[in-house]
Amino acid sequence: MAVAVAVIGKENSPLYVRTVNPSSELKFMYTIHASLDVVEEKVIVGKKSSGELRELYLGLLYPTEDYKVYGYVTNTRIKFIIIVESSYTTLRDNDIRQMFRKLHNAYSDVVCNPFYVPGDTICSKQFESSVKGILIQE
Amino acid sequence: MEFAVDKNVKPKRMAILSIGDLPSELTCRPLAVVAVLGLDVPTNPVHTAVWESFTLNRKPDRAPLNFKHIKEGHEFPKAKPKRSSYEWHVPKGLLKTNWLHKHASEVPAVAVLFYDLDWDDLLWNEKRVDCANKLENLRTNLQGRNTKIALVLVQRNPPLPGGEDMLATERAAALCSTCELAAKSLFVLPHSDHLFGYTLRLEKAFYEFSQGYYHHETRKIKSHRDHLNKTTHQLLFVRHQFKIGFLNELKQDIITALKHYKQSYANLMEVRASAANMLEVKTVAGFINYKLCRLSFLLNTPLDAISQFRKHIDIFKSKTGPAELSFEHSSWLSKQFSHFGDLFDDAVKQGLAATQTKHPGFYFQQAASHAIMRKELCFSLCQNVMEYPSPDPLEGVEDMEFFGQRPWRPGSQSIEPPDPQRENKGIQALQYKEAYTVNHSTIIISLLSSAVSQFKKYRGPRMRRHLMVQMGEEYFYSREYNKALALLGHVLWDYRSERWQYLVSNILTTALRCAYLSASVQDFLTLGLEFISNWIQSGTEEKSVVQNGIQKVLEGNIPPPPLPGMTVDKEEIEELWQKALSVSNEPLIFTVEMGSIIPCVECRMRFVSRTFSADERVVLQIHLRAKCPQPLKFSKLSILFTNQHYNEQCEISDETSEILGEARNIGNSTSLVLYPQKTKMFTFSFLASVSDVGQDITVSAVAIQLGKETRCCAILRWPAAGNESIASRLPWSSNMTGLGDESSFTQLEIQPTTKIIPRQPQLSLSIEHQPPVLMHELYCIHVKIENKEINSVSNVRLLVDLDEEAEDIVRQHTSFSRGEEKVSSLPIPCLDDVVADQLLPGEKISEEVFMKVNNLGSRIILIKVTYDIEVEVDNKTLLCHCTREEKLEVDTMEPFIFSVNLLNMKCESVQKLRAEEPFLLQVDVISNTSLALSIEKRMLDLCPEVKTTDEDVVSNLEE
Amino acid sequence: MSRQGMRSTDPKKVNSELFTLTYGALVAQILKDYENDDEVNRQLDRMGYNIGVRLIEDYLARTGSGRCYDLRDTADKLQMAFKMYLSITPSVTNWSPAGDEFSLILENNPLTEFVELPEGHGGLKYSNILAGVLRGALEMVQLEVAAWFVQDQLAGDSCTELRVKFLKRLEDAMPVGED
Amino acid sequence: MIYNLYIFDQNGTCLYYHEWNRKRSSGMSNEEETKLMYGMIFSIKSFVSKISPTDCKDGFMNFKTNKYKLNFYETPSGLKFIMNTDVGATDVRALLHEIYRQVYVEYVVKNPEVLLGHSISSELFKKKLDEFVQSSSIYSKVF
Amino acid sequence: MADDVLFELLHMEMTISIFQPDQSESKRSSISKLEQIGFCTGYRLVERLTKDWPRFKDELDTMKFICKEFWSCIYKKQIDNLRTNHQGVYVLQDNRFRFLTQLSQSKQYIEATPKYLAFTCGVVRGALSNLGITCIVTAEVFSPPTCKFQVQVQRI
Amino acid sequence: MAIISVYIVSKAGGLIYQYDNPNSPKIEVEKTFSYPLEISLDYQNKKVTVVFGQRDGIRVGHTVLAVNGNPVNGRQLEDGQDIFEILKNEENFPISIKFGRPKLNTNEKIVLASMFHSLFAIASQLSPEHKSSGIEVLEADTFKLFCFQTVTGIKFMVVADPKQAGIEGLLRKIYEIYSDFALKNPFYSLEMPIRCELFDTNLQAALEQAEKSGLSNV
Repeated sequence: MAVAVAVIGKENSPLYVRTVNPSSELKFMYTIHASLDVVEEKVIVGKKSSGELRELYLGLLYPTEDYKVYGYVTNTRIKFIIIVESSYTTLRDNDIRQMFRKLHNAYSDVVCNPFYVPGDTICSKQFESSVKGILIQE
Repeated sequence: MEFAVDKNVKPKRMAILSIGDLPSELTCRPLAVVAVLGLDVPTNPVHTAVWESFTLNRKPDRAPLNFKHIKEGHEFPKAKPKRSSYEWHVPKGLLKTNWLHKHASEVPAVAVLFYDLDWDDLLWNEKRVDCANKLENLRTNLQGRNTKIALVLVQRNPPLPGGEDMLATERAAALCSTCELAAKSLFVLPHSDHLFGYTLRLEKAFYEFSQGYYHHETRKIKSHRDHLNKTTHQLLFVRHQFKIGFLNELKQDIITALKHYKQSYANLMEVRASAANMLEVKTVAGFINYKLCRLSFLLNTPLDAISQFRKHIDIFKSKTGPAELSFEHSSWLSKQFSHFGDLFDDAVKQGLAATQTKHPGFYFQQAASHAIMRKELCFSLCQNVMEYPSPDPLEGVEDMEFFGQRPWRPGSQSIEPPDPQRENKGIQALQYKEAYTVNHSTIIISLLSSAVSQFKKYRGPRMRRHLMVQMGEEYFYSREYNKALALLGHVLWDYRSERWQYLVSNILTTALRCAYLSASVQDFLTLGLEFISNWIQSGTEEKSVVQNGIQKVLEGNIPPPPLPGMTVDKEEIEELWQKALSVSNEPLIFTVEMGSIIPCVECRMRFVSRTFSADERVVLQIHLRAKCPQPLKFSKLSILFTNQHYNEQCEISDETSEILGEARNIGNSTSLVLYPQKTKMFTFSFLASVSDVGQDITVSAVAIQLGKETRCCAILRWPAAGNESIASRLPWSSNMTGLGDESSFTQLEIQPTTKIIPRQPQLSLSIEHQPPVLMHELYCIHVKIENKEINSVSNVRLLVDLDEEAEDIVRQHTSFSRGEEKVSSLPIPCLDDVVADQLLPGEKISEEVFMKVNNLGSRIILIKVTYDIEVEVDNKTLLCHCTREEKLEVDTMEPFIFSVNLLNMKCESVQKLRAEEPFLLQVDVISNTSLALSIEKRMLDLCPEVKTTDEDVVSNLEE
Repeated sequence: MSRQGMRSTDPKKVNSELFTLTYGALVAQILKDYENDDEVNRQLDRMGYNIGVRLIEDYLARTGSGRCYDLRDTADKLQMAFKMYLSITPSVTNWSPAGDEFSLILENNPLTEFVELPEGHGGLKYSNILAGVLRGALEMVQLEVAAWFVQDQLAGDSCTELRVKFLKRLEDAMPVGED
Repeated sequence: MIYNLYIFDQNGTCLYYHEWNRKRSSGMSNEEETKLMYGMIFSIKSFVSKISPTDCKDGFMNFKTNKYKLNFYETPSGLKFIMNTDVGATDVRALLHEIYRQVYVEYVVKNPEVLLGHSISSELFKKKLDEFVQSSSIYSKVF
Repeated sequence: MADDVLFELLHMEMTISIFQPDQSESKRSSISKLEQIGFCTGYRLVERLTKDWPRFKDELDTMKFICKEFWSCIYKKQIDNLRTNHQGVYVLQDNRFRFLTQLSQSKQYIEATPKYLAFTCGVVRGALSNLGITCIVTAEVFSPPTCKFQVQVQRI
Repeated sequence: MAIISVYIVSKAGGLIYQYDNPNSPKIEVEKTFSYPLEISLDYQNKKVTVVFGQRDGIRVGHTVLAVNGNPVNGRQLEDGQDIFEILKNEENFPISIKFGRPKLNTNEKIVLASMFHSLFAIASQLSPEHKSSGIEVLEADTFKLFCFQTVTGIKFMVVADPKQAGIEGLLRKIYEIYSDFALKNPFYSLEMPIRCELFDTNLQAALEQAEKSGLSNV
């Protein structure tokens, strides 16, 4: 399961970031932010090519020593970033896809709340709880 | 590149390697060693030439050889007596410290004696013997080595074409026999103009020899194999494979080398790593890994290199070694990464293509983060080590026999724990060194900066920024505050613009600390002002402290430490601030562009109307909204207009609580204080200058001033354009943010420009005329002007002209004239006269304007009255120029038409006339207009053929 | 993934989302215009009423059901209407002893599918349009009723309860000049 | 054969009147006529409900004279559709129900520009109604 | 599944009541209000609709999506004709626009039509804006129920 | 019973004869209620009428005939108690109320007759065809009303079961009976209510005859 989950806005501002333990939040923030470099790159490439690369799931962005960073970009240019521990080897690519799927659903529900102003940081209970499901419980 | 000889001359004694470092012999490219004897350099010019032809500009295309100039009486390292059996031999370590150096640069593969001797030398026999002796000495000197020996005769005259020279062949043979030298080891080098050509040929030959030598050497080592057993000689398995690998490198056989290094590494993995030998194993593993990766890159198989490295790291990541020295482990890891990074980078320089996600940067970054870890460990482990133990447990560290062994227990391979006493001393020593001799920050920073340059290269701007932040923080630790500030300030912008609240807050905090600790007033204020904005994630407490700090500084006092938990040397800081704030300094005044930081005060400016008339006050509202925890006091509010002239009219400063200029403040109080989360409005109103009538007035910026010009003040400046601050920018159409208290403020639309329109004229203008206009007639237009103003007006001008749109043809045929000049004046295309210098209130004048039109069709006539008037606007007289205009459209027509008929005397109309026969000429004039026309004058002029019958012709109109 | 992705998702379902979202946007807009919750509730009820008076005709035309002379009958028809238009079946309960008052309980209210009320709008009866619709529709079949929400899941209640009270029966208008 | 059609709402406002093969005019203004018609229907309804031996459901359905037949259909919402046909016409109420369902609901109720309770001016409604009526079997049939 | 009638009536009521004469707002502002409501709806709706959708190739690809899937989910039919000048102007023609079919098939009420298009203009603008295309959407009706929507992409 | 009632209306629209089939069933329901009453009542044209909440046989339009056995007069019991008062008061429950479909009294019948008289006229006035008669047949879901007007303008009306056939014949027959036994009766004066044995008896016979034959040929 994930150790950090983030939703990044169209203009690359963070809409939502959760990490398993607050102590490591800053570190993950930087990792997430930096991973946007790769996201942008991949999207540009994806647009040009067809088929596989056009899918929303970007796959592994890059591995750090202890973590794997995965990315996903919606058609509305919202980025999702999920970080898992490298040690957590049982995780299959499909599991990651599932997490993103779940996240995307939750996000679009948030957007559909008439009182949510897109671009604002997300503070929705429903969303919160579905993210909990993605993160490791400690 | 390691080609030049003298570079390779290493001191016998090993340089001390700190954990993870690599000996230079390992990192440089191994080249076969060729010892050169008998050359007298530099005294003998010929010899010098020869030597240089070998050693200078050795391009890659030349044979990979390392020439060493050996002087008379040089001792080559003695070969160890051949061990007959390994039975009782227990190796004391993995890799001897001297071995590499020995074989990389001391033990020659080929030894070449240069000797000046021509075939027809007069002293041929003597020299032959002498030469033989020299060779003999050389042989003895190389006792027990298989170094190939060669003799080169340096000759003056060029050889005759092959075989011709009987003497040469005969004497060569003789010489070989005397010197016990195989013919193929004897060479002649005529130092003619073809010297270089000969040199190349010789090199080739030497290279051949070296190949043979190293081949033989490897065989020799291989041969030991069968004497070894797994239990006692495990270490030798590693060592031997390593040696073979290295020798193969000297032999330039990289593939084989790689094979053996792999084997060596594999063997090493079988060595049981205990606390005792952990360091040694890691050190050697580091060496071999380095070689493996290096060669893989050389063979252009980068992925092998990468995976080998990963393997290497994964194996050893957890092998921390003794807890008290865990910083050693971090250091080692850090080194591993940085070495690999270097290798990778070299490979790239050699043309390897790296990608955004696979490039050296990541390894430098890791190296850095391990280095940081090392620093932290050091901090936690070594801080209470006060003095260096004696006797020095690290005694003799510089000439250890084996790599990676502890000086206080060299060669001990025993598993059972060593004497704890010495161990502790040793550890203490190492900790002491770590704590007091290592400059962690420089290590970290240099690693980070190399990572930065990599990420810059491979499109990783954000990662780069992150690294720069880390650098900044490192500078902060190493108290290089200005560098830190420079870096952080630089990156802060990008984080702001992407609105990473959390990160901005974090960076800002560090920066603020730097600013405080370095007593940099401007930075402290600028950063502080940003820090106290409610957008920044930090406690209200802290923000309040900072805000008070700002206030203090502005008043010239020393601020309190901005953030809790700052360990500061109070006196030192205070001293710094004293200096920074001392009255003697130039007053410090600087501007903060609120548009480009997270604002602690937001500003909206708007003219209440899009237009103002010249005689009314222009009203401008400034809304300020504080987002800081404490009330914010400022000393001046000023508006900057594109037309400077208004600036001083719109200024509030605290000296004059009633406001400068005519600015009236409608805001609840005149005090220049903003209260948290409250919007405060200041209203300015002023009269536009006459010159601006018809122009726009535009606010270019609004500024408030904190502090006093006399000492130190910050000017917060909001540009009128792009005022939207980063924090309030949303991808959503602004009016979507309908909810919450924010709305009222954010919904205020910014209106920085207004237009000044002329004053409404009170003077009345009425026009009387009777259409239609007849062609050629002087058409009279009565213009009545009445002054309905309360005051008298001056300089009343009347302007009569055609409408702008009128075509030229119409203009050409239209002209105007005025009043009495009716008759005299020659008409002019348009009128513009002063009709009255002054008109008293209620006074009327009426003007007659005449228009003459010479063609048909309708036209629009523009009648305009302009005048000046002095109006009283709140007890200030102001000269206004007013205009009142009317348009009238008129049609022009032919006044009359006339027709002529011929009649005979019976008044019947006829077509033909006969000569001499009288006839009547009937002229009918038909008026074309509704108006009565009076015919002033008529005449009939006939052509000479026709005369009138009766003497005076009278029109019956006359009666 | 392929362009077929879409066709798999049921258009009708989306359609309901469309409805839900449109309604949401409307409420948000009204809230922006009037700010005060009670006024918003009033507006929603008013709009509901206008929808009701038209919707009833569609209902009658499609179901062919006749007038009802008993409130229980009315309740059943309402239930049916909910099924028909919102594809939910509210339960009918809490009858008053005089049988002139009852509640419709909505377990899941499609209108509020994604809604989370903003801070400080506790007074907002988000689904109040439904009350209006009921009122309008029933008035057209000669039933004057009062309808109001007594519980709302959005406000944290366990369910959403819409209360309906029979007020009086309306008669056809007399033709002018008759009696 | 169909002569004409009246549509009243529950307040007696005549929403729509249209005639096809009407032979004779009542000789009064359209307004008076519709007033009178509504009046008649109203009284017939109460007459029927009183004189009926048992409680009636639909109540009044139609009446015949020797020349024509007046057919009456009322929706629960009090809309009254009155169609005069020839004496032999049958199932006219069914037709009226369809007019309500397919024409009125579609083109009046669902047309925001048509205010309920006011006379219907929508050309589209007129068109659709006309098409609908003329396509019915009753329209052409003559006895 | 909510019934279409409900949606139609909601749209109808929304349009009418925002246009109430007694409300002080000018015609324009009420139009823009409807447009705004549409904007929010479209913006949010498209978020859901594109969930299972591969990344769009380009603007035209996006437009096609709007004309096909997006349109049919709102209006139960696709756009009948899409034209573009390849300089960011697209014309979407619907020959039986749902909000007009029951309104009129002649010039009658023609002056009333704009308000029944405002919402949809907003919906399209919203959807596109969320898909990263900022544009102005206007609509015109010559002969109901045919209706043309013009999308004018704004290149920044 | 197929023929429910017969009306004869004079030229001027006065009811001159009326006959109700005696064995047409009474519609009455008596039921005991507990507080509060789930039926909403209203006082309409001098009767306490059910306006809403019809259930088990008690239908909207029915009136309260008796409360606990004592018959109702207007909105009061004979002892003068107001019904609405009674029903307000919980003590009076459980209470038994008899509801029923209101029977027409003579007065109402006269009103109805004249009402139809004018309807008859309006019907022809509003006719889309030339020279149309007045209403000849009026159809409701519960009955059919047949009307035959003589040249002299007297209307004979029969209210019958919708399934009942041969009413036209019956009307002629009644007309004969009328002319034979009413007109020819010296004591009978026109426009006046018909009161003579023979007429009654013959009408009786005709009705019975008609019912039989009518039903037989249904």
